[in-house]
Amino acid sequence: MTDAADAPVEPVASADRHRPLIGVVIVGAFAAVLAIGLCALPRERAELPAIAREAMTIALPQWGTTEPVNEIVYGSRGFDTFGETFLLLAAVVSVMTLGRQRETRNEYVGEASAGLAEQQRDDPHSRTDSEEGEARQAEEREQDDSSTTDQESREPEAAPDDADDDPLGQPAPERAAGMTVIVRVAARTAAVPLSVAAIYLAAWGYSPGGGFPAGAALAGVILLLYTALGHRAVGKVVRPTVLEPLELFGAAAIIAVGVIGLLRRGSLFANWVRLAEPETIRSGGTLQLFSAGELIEVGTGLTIAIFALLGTEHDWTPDESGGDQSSDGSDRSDGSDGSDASQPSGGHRQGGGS
Amino acid sequence: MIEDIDIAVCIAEIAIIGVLLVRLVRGPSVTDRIVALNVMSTQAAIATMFFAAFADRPIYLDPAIWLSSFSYLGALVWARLLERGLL
Amino acid sequence: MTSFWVLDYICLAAVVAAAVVVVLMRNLNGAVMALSATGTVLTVLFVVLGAPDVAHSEVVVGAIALPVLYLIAIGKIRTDVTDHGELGESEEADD
Amino acid sequence: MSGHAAELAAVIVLAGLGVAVSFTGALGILRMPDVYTRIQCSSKIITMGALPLLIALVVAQGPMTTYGSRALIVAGLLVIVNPAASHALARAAYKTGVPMWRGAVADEPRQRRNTPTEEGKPESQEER
Amino acid sequence: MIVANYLVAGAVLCLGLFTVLTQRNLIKIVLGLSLMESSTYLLLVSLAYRHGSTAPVLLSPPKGEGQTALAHGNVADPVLQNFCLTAIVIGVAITAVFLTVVVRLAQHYRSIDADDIRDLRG
Repeated sequence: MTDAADAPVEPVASADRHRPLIGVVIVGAFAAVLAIGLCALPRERAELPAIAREAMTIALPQWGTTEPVNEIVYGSRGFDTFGETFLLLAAVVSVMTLGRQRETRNEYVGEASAGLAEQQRDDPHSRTDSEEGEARQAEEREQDDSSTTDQESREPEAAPDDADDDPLGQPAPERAAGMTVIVRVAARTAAVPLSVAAIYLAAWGYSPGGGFPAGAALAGVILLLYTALGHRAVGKVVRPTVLEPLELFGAAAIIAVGVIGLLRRGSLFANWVRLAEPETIRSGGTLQLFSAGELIEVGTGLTIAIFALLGTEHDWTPDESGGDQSSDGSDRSDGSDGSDASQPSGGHRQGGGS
Repeated sequence: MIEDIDIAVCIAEIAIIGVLLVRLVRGPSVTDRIVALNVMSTQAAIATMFFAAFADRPIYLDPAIWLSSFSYLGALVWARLLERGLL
Repeated sequence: MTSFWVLDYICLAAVVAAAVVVVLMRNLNGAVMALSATGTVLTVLFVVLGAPDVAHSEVVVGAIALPVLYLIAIGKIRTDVTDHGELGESEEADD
Repeated sequence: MSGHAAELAAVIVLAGLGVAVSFTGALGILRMPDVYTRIQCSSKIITMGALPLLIALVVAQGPMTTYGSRALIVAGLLVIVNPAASHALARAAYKTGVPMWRGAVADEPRQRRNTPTEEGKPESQEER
Repeated sequence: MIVANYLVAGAVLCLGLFTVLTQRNLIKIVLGLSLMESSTYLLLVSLAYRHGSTAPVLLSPPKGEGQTALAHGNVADPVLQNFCLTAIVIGVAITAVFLTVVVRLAQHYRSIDADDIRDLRG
């Protein structure tokens, strides 16, 4: 344990041996031009542009909000935000399209290990699993030179719910779905105020915040729960049949807000709600509706993107040994000790990958 | 006087972030770097709060909540990656 | 007002230092963490420059979304090339 | 006036303590020899560095203001989340075999694994 | 004074560009693009700053000013901050797409070296 060679191998970028000279020349020329341009920009003593002053002055009387940035984002320049939101939607769609598998799938992550128990129950003589279990056990026995008496009861059962009973001395790849009890309790405790703060960020539209940071923070809270509790805790929410309709609902809500403004007030994203008292939740008219739509859109979109990227099983064609795509490969066989997961870099390329 | 203390604490915290960057660069393992990053974000949160007190705008306080909590979430994600392969 | 500019410049120095670390570090995990550090310092700088909305978005993106995306990508790729020894990394392991 | 002066003195003392402890903790993170001791230094920064600074903010601005409530929220979040993150990081570092410092005198899980108990099987129930 | 912010934004942009031009690792290239995005945010927010200005938010103005006074007072430029928000959202979206493409490329070619990916080379 005191040997430095025991340290885990971290992924490292390959050394660059060529092109730094050309890079320096090109970047230097670009930097010179850029510096001249940047020095000609207006400094801090310049007058505020008329459009900015206009936005500051109309925010309170016309939109009833004390937050001119939100007024610009969701009101005056609402069409811009509309385009940005749908660019995010397009990005999410492309991530999902790139990350999808050939077979039909129901969840983003963890279906292989979640189905392990069911498979054991239905088909107790499933050969691949027992063989694999034996092989894994033998490998563990080889690596662990301590006595191996009561290890056979551990392997064939499904992954445990949490890591509390996992002995600390074991090397890295761990089978439990959740982390230890300290992490789980802290995550459960912290998730509540963080969700409340995320909702506050979007609902209190008259203070800084808005739909995008709130949605991203909600996605972060979901990720926190997944990290600490495992895929079974968030499996009810993080699945395509729930998230994708929600995302489309958010997009439809944004379009509806804009089109109703066009129909009733004559311009896209005009305010068609009666203004409420400033510094209340309902102040700001359609700004709050747009913000809520963006909250749903961004929260579900980022969650879908992260979990779709996470659930991307490797698509390279199987080696001659085969069978590395059948089991829970993406969950824990790609262990972090680096020895069993290292690919030959730039080696034999095989066709038909995607 | 209070304003001077506020901005001084703010500057000191950013200087501590600079010290921690060295550990982030040198840390031989992932864990060293992530510890340095956590402490950096905590210092950034406190700097933000003291700058809010300096500028007398309470609306600057809210980013501190996210700064102080989300970096630790990143630490949990990293620990999960180290413990069980790919998340 | 001078103290304000001192704060501004020290934040800028931290941003530049973290960006240089992102460029020079060959360890990918370390580079991603340096990018996250850039986002953290930029958050403080945005608050200092009077943009709390942008600071909200930047902290959420820089502390969670980007590192997690990069982390997942690095974990998926896993081309393990043992190449320590830049920026004084290897000498640290046993002192 | 004296109340104001006392408040100012308390703020100065608390802020000085917090900044000093934060700085020494950062130096500890820089100078400590291995991961586990560095994690311990980070915990010190939270408990003795960040919390006095937040208390100083509360004292300076008053507890019933926006500042006080946000400072309490941040303090609570730090106290909840930081030990969990430290625990998870230390555990992950140990499981991936990050080496300890050469001068470390105790490695309890390893010792317990290498010295079997009287049933002849390794003791396997310890945690953290 | 604020010109230092502009120059730092330019320097970070050049660092990102240098990474994109000289590195061969695909992840490092995406990291360079993220750095360039960050420099854009810094430039936009610095452009929005005015001397001694405060945030363009009328809620709880600093002492001595009312809400309407602040609306005509010394504030940062809210329109440029809006641009910056848009840039952040688009930045995270394209980073997600880039990383997915990189993962798929690495899985297909079994390498993340940009020089090994030569199927589209003329």
